[in-house]
Amino acid sequence: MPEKPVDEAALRDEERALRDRFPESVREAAFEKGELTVDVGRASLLEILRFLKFERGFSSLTDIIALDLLRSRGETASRFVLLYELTNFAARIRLRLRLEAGADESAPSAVPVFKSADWAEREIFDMFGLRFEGHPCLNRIYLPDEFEGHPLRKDFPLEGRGHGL
Amino acid sequence: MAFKEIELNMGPQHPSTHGVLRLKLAVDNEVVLSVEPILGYLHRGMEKLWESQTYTQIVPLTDRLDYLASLSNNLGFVLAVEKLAGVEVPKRAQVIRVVLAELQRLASHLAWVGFMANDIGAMSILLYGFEQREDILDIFEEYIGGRLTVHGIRLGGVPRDLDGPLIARIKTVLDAIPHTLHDIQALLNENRIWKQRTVGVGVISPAEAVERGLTGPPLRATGVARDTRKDFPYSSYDDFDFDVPLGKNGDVYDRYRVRMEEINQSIRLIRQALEALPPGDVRAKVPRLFKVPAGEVYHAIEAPKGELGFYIRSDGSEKPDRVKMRSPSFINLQSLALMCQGNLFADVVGILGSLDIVLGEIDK
Amino acid sequence: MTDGGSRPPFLLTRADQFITWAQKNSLWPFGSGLACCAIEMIATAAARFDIARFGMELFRSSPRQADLFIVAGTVTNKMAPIIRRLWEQMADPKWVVAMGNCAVSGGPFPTYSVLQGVDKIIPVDIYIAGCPPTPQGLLHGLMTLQEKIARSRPTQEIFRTDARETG
Amino acid sequence: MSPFVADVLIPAGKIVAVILYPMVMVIVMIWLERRVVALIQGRLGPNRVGFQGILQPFADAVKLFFKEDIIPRDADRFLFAVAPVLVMFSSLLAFAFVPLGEPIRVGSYTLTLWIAESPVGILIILGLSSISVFGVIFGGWAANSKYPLMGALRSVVQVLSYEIPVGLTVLSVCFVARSLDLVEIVRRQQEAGIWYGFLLPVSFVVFWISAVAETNRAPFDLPEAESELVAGYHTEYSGMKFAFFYMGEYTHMVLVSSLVVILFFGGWLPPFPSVKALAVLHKIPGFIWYLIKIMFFLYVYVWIRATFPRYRFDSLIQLVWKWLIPLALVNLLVVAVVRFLL
Repeated sequence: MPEKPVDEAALRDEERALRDRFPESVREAAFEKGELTVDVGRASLLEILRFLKFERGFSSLTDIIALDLLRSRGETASRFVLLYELTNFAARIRLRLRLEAGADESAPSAVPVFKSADWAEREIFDMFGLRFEGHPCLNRIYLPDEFEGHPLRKDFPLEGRGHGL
Repeated sequence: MAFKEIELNMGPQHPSTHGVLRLKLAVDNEVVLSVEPILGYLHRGMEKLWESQTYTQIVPLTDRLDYLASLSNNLGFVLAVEKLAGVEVPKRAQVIRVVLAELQRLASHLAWVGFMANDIGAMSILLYGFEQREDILDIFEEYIGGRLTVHGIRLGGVPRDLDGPLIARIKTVLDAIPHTLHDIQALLNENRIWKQRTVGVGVISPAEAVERGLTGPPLRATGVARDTRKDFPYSSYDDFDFDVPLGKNGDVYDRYRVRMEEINQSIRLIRQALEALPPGDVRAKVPRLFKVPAGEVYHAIEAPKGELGFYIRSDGSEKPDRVKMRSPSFINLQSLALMCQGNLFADVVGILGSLDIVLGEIDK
Repeated sequence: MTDGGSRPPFLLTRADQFITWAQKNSLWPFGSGLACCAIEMIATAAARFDIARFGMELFRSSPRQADLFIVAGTVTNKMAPIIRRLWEQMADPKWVVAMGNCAVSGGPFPTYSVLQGVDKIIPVDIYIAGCPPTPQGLLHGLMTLQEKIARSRPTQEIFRTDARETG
Repeated sequence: MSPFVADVLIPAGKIVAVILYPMVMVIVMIWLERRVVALIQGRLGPNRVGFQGILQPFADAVKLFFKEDIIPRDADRFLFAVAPVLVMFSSLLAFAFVPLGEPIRVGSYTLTLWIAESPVGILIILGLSSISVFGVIFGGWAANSKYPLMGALRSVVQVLSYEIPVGLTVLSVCFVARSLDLVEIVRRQQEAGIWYGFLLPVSFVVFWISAVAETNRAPFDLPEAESELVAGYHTEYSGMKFAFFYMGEYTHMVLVSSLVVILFFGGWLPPFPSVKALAVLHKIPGFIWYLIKIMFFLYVYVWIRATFPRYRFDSLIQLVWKWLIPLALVNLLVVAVVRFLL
């Protein structure tokens, strides 16, 4: 229910700029419900984030979201997906980058580009068990260190595995 | 003095960590060397729980996130679901939502100034703020029955229309708030002790604030004009005329002034909204077992604490596949360590208070 | 209290009345907020409801000086050992009020990280339902606690005139 | 009057009275504080126990008496036990030197309203009240815990710093009165026809601010700053030991208020002691005037507490070293020169 028509042209511009700059890394781009999601390769994630931040005005990394696609993909090695929500406040547009965490369940840390990624990545490590290479201090943020398992994985039961008292 | 560096543990049970936050401090003769927040003492597994609930069931659970502003949580979640499902909300409901969300902002800020002043040692302000807040909670109670966890915004609209007596009551409360605000500001604004404790304390530069994802009043206190209500208008906020108060120095005092001015702006907004209530229904037809079409969406609103975003991914069933909340307190708290460095131990309490954190939405 | 046995001596009964009168009128709560209910607890202490009328406004921040532990909010597994420790730090006689559904039974959070009721780790005197309970609800719970204290026999702790010894 | 009555009974009675009088004042003060703060905050305050809640402090005291007495395992047991006693009795002992009024003639016997009169009474009182800081540091140190230790350290720095302006301003009063005897100081105010508070306003203001700071009360209540240090130096104390700290603080407040009244507001003298038209005020016993004045200053204590935020430690120390001490010194110099010339 977007009250204001989203500036689709502006988003398409961003997509084009990304494709021009990173022809190999940018794969698909989906425009849905007024939001643009761009699939990127992990090798150039930091480059893309830097490009968006310093040259395209996406000054804020609003959030990092992890998904466990166990239900649709099954027990494959690459069931985790990371989404990076970026906001350009000057142009008033949002952009979402989509990154496959891959078989080794890890991703490059975005902290060198956006300091706000720090706790968001720790949270994903805690909840999903994905590792971020280059993160300054990757440890559990919510659960105690001795907790076993990662609750937001789809195969983790809601009531836990009896690690309580 | 006898000791050099000592390590102090503040919390998780400490009078002024606003809940069960734990801070690990390294202190050298009362000067703070480092602060490390340790979270998770209120981690309730909300996001996991939501995956097993229907959309309708999740709305009351969002009340328990930022429990000082439950209606804002409702609004954020409901708007995201509606965006995903393409529900058209009647105009009257949109305006009533503005009224409710702004009343909630008033309540949240009034409680905040009380907690903040209490942390700095001015205990009466807490009572004045809470007394005024009670009047707002009375409106919620009359509207839908809840005081704290209101559940006053539902999928597709609002549960009840605003009727004449209730509107009159809201207007009476709106008339009273500026008096309370004046009392509070008379006690604090030019108070020398208050200024000593807040001016130039916990400073963060605009660049650092943006870099660390700060939102809400702490960001606006640095002079960066960002307000989701203006930048990405929702629920017909763009129909109304209001200002975004800004600070200059990004210190605790400016955060206080920004919030106080926001109270005035919210009053202005509610008055306009009450005048401009369009006729019509207050709720679109939404089935109780609401099957949301598959897809993903991110929607953010301006909660009293900052940008509150919900990412929802649906697989087409009546339960979401994943809900991720961007809680403003969580992201704002990241900047605490930077703000505290080099300040005195006594100021940690004030700086923490000035961020307006609620553990419910930090730990989720 | 005495089941079928002899009644406690008159003097001890008077002493009991005197001590419980003081105890029930001077319940200093431990200022411990955990979650949503803490806000309602503060609202109860604020001007509208004013817990001070019962002499309970002295929220102690040190557990040593408190008599009453209002467990106001969700107790998580991570927090549970701390709650237990704080309770152990309190000086006897002490009372515990489980405020809100979370503290009573885990409330709406049957999840991996939430303790399903604070009575699993500490003994609870009064349970108050609600999510969160209104200030009126909390006050009612506290007044019920006062009645419970008035029925207690503290001198029996000292002199053991009760049949409890055998039982 | 038999020697037994004059030498044993009356002094014994006076000793009991001098212990009871501050105690009653403390209990009234605790009740008053809770009610007045409540009124300022738009609440009611304790009103259930006894008439208007007047029995509330008794209930608290009885309850604390029956509380378990916890000594932390790692604490220094002796100092831990001694500390609250020091705090309580140092200020209680000082009351032996606080006169309550002019001597009363009962037949041939002159009943003095003080236990001990000393030509250097004010010095003894200041000395005794300083002992309480030892109680605070013993308590904070003996508990073997971080927050109490920080509270105790703050308290020592604060109390020692604020003793200096207190001493300097008291000295200025003594210069004017040419006496260190409290009874004498009041009599001189009667002779002068003006309370010294109006004659030496700077001394009074500096003394009052420093005295509030010395009693660790808001806005200078840093040693027990709740939002920072949990409960400060008495965090680990429970039961009667805590009650001693609690009551010691209030006893100290009553003592300081008595001193302010004696030094600056004419003790038991009625207002305008030299104005003939107001001679009717002399009909009211001096002791009543004295109590009214003390209550006024106790009320100011509460009023300040309910109004102001708390100082931060560095600005607290700056206040005393950069403002109060220089001000007190200059004031003393001016008073001394003027007194010498007159």
